[in-house]
Amino acid sequence: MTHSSLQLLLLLVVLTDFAVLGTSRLSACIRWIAFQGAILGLLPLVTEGGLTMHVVALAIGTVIVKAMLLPGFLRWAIREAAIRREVEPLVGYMGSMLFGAAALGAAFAVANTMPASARGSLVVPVALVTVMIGMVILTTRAKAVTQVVGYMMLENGVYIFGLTLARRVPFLVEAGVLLDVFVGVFIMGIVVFHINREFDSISAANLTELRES
Amino acid sequence: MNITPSSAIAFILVLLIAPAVAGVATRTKSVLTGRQGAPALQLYFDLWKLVRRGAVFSETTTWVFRLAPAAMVATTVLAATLLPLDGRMSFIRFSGDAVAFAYVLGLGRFLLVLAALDTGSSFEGMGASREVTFASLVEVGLFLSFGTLVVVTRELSLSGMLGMPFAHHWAANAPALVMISIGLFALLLAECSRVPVDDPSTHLELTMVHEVMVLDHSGPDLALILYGSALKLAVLGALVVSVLIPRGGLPAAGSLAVLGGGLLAIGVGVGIVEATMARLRLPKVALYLAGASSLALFSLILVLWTPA
Amino acid sequence: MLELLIVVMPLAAGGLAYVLQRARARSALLLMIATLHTGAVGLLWVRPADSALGGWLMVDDLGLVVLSLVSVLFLVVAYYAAGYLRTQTPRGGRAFVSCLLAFLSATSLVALSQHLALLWVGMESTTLAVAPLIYARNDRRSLEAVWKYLVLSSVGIALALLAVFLLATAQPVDGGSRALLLPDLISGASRLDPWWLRASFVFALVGFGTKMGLAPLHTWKPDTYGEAPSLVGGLMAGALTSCAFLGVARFTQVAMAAGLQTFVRPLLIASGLFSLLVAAAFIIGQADVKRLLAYSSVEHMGLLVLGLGVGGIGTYGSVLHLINNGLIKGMLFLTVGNLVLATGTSVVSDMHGMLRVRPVSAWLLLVGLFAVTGSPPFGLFISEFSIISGAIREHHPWVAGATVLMLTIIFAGIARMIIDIAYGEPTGADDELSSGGERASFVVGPVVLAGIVLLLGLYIPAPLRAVIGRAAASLGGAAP
Amino acid sequence: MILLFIGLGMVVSAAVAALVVRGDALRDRVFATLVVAGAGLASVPAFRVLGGAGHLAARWPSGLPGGDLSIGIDPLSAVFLLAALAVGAANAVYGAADMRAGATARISRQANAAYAVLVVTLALVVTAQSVLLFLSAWEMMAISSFLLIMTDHHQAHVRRAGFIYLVATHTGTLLLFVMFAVWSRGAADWSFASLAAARPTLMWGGGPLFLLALAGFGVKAGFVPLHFWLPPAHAASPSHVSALMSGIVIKTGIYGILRVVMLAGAPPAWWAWIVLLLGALSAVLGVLWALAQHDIKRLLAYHSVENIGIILIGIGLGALGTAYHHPMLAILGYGAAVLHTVNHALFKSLLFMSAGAVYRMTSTCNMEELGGIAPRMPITFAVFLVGSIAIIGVPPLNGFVSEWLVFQGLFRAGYSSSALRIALLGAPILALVGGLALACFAKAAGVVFLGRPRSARPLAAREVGPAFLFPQLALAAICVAIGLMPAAILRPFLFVGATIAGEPQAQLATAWADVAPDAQHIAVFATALLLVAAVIWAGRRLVLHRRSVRSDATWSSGYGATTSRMQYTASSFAAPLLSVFGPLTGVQEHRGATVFHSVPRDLILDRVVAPLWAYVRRSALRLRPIQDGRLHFYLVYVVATVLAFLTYLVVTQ
Repeated sequence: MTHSSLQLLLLLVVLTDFAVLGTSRLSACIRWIAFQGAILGLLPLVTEGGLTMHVVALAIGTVIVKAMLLPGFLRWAIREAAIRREVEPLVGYMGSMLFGAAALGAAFAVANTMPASARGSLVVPVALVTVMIGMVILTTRAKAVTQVVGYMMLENGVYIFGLTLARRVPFLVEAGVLLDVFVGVFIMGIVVFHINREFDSISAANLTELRES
Repeated sequence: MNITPSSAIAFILVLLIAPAVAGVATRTKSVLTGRQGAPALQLYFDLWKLVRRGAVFSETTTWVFRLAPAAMVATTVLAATLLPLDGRMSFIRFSGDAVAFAYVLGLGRFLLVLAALDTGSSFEGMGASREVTFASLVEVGLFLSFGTLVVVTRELSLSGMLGMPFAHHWAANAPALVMISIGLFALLLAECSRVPVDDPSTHLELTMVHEVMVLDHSGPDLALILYGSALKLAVLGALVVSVLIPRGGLPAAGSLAVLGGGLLAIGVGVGIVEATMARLRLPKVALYLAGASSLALFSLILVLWTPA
Repeated sequence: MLELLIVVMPLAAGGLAYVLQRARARSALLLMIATLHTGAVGLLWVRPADSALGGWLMVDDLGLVVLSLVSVLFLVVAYYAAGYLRTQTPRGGRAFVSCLLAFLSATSLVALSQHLALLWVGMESTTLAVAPLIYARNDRRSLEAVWKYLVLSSVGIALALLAVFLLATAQPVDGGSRALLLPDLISGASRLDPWWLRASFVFALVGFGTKMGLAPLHTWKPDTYGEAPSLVGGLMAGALTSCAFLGVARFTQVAMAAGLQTFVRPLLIASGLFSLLVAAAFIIGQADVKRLLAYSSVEHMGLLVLGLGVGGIGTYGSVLHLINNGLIKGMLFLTVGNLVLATGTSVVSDMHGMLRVRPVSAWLLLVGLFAVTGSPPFGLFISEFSIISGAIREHHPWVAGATVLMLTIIFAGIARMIIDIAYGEPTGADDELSSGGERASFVVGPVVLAGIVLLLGLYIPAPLRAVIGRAAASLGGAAP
Repeated sequence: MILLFIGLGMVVSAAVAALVVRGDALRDRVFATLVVAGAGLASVPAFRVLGGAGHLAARWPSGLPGGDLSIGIDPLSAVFLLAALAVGAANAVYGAADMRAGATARISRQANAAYAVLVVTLALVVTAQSVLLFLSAWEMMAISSFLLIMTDHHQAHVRRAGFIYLVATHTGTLLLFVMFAVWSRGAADWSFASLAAARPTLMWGGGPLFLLALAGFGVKAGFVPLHFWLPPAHAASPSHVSALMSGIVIKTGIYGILRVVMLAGAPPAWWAWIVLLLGALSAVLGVLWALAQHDIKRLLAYHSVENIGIILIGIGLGALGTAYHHPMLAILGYGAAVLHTVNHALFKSLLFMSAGAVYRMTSTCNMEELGGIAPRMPITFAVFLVGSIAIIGVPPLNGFVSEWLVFQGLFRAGYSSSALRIALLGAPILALVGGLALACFAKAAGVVFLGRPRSARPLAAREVGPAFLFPQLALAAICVAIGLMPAAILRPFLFVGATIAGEPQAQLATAWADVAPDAQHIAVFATALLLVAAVIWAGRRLVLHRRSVRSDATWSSGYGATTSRMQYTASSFAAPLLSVFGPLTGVQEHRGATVFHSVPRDLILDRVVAPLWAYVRRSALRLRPIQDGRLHFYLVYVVATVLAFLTYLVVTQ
């Protein structure tokens, strides 16, 4: 049962990836990424090996950080900096969807070269897809906030991979990872906030003063 | 220093008849062009006259101007000491003395050119510039000829090349040696500023080379210069004679006779050229010298490709 | 326990510095901690290695090299900063000092951690500690710089994390070897799954390569170094990049131990050469001296991985180059910092004739020119020469040829700029500047660093030689 | 050996003294004394080695890769060391005076210090016996001479010259990196001894090695086409620096080539031919380009290119000798090369010094503005004349001796029975060079010193002080001495030649037996020349004594109102010769109704190097858009890299 539910959750993750990719409203983006964070929180519970203290703590921590704190913080940034609500893609939604599809294909292509032992599990391909779609969002969205969202998704992708190793990697490490991600996004938020104050438009595409003329 | 009676006599002979050689040249020319002309010994009289004259020096000139004529004669004399004038042995002999022969003449030229620039006159500057131009091209042909002689005789000193056994080499390499003899004669005409490179008898400064260069010298200095150039003609003539007529086999007296006769013949030859040819335009001179050098080059390649 | 102290002490001090009110006190604290840190690291050299946190923190040869480099560099920079903070107050000084100390702690953690995930945590922390330092001036340019730096290095570091996890996956599930602990990884290298290992190495190279600034992942470098205060630039180019290189080196150690040479070396050589190429292309006709230094840093990062890639004595040279490059980069940034303070700009067209305006710094800049371009008798000459001869000995003559070509172009570019800065007539604005008057605290640091680099070019003490040799051996190289 | 270190130590202390001692006069005196004394001390071991004291050596254990740093003096080092110390000391005295006359105290202090360092590094370069020490000394030499070139850095052309020099020399150094890297592959460590032992491991008979050596050291030696940095650098730097650079610094390139030949053994024949060709090429082109110059220092600089060519011909002959098993030729060739190196060091420094004296007095190097200096600076003119006669290689001075030795080699090659004989074709080329050099120095000495002043500048000229003159007179004396008694100095040079060629003592003995009498006769010849000239001069004096001697204006064919502008200029003097060689000379002529002037161009620098650099620059600028400031693109690069590496991962499965 755990295995099938794991697969189910992973599929949900992929769906959220595409949801973020497809939505045009910033708040919706953040909601989806929060949702994804929640799913990530559930993941360790359904991996083999049953419930240990370690796993539970990890799940709780993940949900708190990824599903509550960070999205909430981003909302705060949006509200405070009075950021307009559109995502402002540099590439159209259709285009980014296509990129996503390509990423999906690429992920499975790479996963197919995996050693037989790891085949069948969706973990690797889903992680890769999430990483790549995170990249797509980072590279195709104009707004700094959206790029933060993209970074979070990329981070989630990596994290999915980590969660499958929950028992190998001691808790301290996960804690460190979570903390780092949290602080990182926090600082990014601060900067986003400042950017908006300095350049009265949040579009990262305007940040091109430093260049080789 | 190895001075034998014959070499000493030959040396003195050359020093003495040098002016005559130049005289013979002018004489021949005037005869062939059907003019009265000066006697063959005219140059002796001129020298004697000049030596008794006083001198005028330009204010701009320095000691270089006064030193040059003496130095020029000295260098030419030294060049003579390197040639086996009696067909046997020179006063000073060492391997590679051919280099010294060419370069010591160069020293004399160098000082003479400086003397010309010393006067600060555009005419003499012009003459000097032309002199060095032609001279530097002459060097090439000269050394090509020396190279040929080295390869032919497998000797490194002039005495060795042109001395005793030279006759044997003639048998093997006649064509090459004939060619360099002609080449050397052509170079002689240039080096001694004769027609077709220069015309000593012209009176238009703009067309002169050597004469215009020494325009400012007077009295004894002019005498030295006139004698020096005559001596140069004789010395180079002696070189041509030695290449053309190997005298190793002859007894000393005979070889001296040949030398004297040969020198006069050279004078005649120069005269004939002056009578029959016109002076070349300056741009053409380079071609003329290139032709003379290429003769020597051909002969060198010839002997290089047919090892002795 | 010493290891733990080395990591924790600066962190605690950083916290303390944030609450200290008087600027003098903060500077004093900074200096004191830096000195203590260097002392502690010195102890590591004489005292037999033990471990802390169950082997997670342990000093090995490579780590010791990096740690000593970081410590010495930080000490000099701290001394410089003490003088610097007397005139300037970046971010009011408080956060500045705290972040500096946090940075020291994070880099020490990277250098000491034997657990790769812990190394990753340290690496990410360096990013976070440095970000506020870059943002010392609250203006658009520094804001843009810090934003680009944050996004790019976060992405990079995320990929590095992926690499760490992949490596963990490569370890066999049945116990025996502890997860992600370097000694176990190396000893049990034969039992690692090659596929995961390759994948993890690829992502590690991209991830840590971004932090190092290998082309084409270097794009944040000129902006960051150009905007950050010079001493921060010095720390980043000298210490931070070295730590990032340590990250790549750790994964290389494992890969080499697992016998993946044929897979790893071409990647390293290729990225090294490409970095050299890009650096050369952007150094020619560069208009801003700080950006020039940034590209020079790209060049040296390229040389580092190149040496790693060719192997043999090249790897030895690479480890040696790690030290030399770190020191000389610090020296150059501090020197340029003086000139920038004098002229108020880092654009060459406005800073001619510095020999008149700031003689000492200008002479130091000339020294730096020859040192950083690997001219004898400076240390970088030895290391670059080792790398080139390594390339030739390991049968990569064309790599050597390309490297030399790039080095020539780079030399021409750097020389052109530094000649323009040092020589000639000062541009109008500089004439008001007090000629000469340079405070000792601004020149002692560069002089010391230049001195060390010069010394390393003439004499390498035996213990250092031994450590470098062993480190190179652990990276699949050989001591000459 | 210890004397060497003490002497060099004294020179170093001279550098310190130049920086710290207060009081200009005192400082200069201390500086000059220390350098001269140090040079004197350091030269003692060199003399002992040339006297046959065997090889002196010392080592220093440094933890650097490649083993100890070792230093030593063998005959080859000894000769170059002596030349460096002699010329270095002479120029130190001259330079201190010159800088004091012409530069601010601060500039001259730094310049003197850098100069002393340069002398020390020169000594180290020629005595280093291990790779790292050699390269370090090599680069420090380059750097200190760079600093000296930049002495007048407020002038743009000086900065340009310094930049070109710096890049050129560093490129050479990098080539040397590669060369030593290639060489040390099979070697135990990086000491010269081990490199010599690694001889058999060289691939392709050491061909690549020799080519790299030729290229790397060639940049420093400055033969065509690697000479392009040389004329601007010499024109830009202070006179005594030009003198030392032209005299010694560029000769270290020759030293390097000879050292490689000595360590790596007999070079392949094709390499020898290449060297011979390069030598002939740079000899001819060098002197042609010199003829085209009107800046006296540039003219002298191009003559260095010419003389380097002559030296290369010597080296080529030596290499041919070893390649074709003709020991006599090998010894003669290398001996001639080394001897000409030393001779050129002597008279070229001499010429630069006297030219510098003229510059100091007239503050111009443009020959078109000079003239009429001789009456105003008689001694300077005299030494310049000595230098000129020496450099054009005519008897009775030292230049003739070394050129004669080169000709010896060419002739002897000529009548050997192998393909070697083709080398004889070098003789006429060398003769042509001699003729052109004669023309060139007739122009230099004549236009600068003689005739009437061509501008107001020479009018101010007065004879310079003893500190300027003594060094020149000393060098001039050595030139005359070598010229008049070659027998005394030829043997050690043949000894060096034999060492380089690796020929046994027996061969040296036979060679010496062959050359010694000739040397005697040259001495006789030179003396006789002077005697005859003296006699004729005396006779002339005697005659003129009793005659009336007037002085008057120069005779100008009846035209009275001549002016100094009517004189032949440098341009017009060289015009006929240059017109013979056409475009090869790279001059651009400007003919006008009232003026004829020609502008020289350096074919290599202006037609090859500069365009090449411009092209590299352009193509580099084309890459700028990569860094256009847009974060999204930067992220795309990251993605691209990941994908590229993943593809690599997949395909290498």
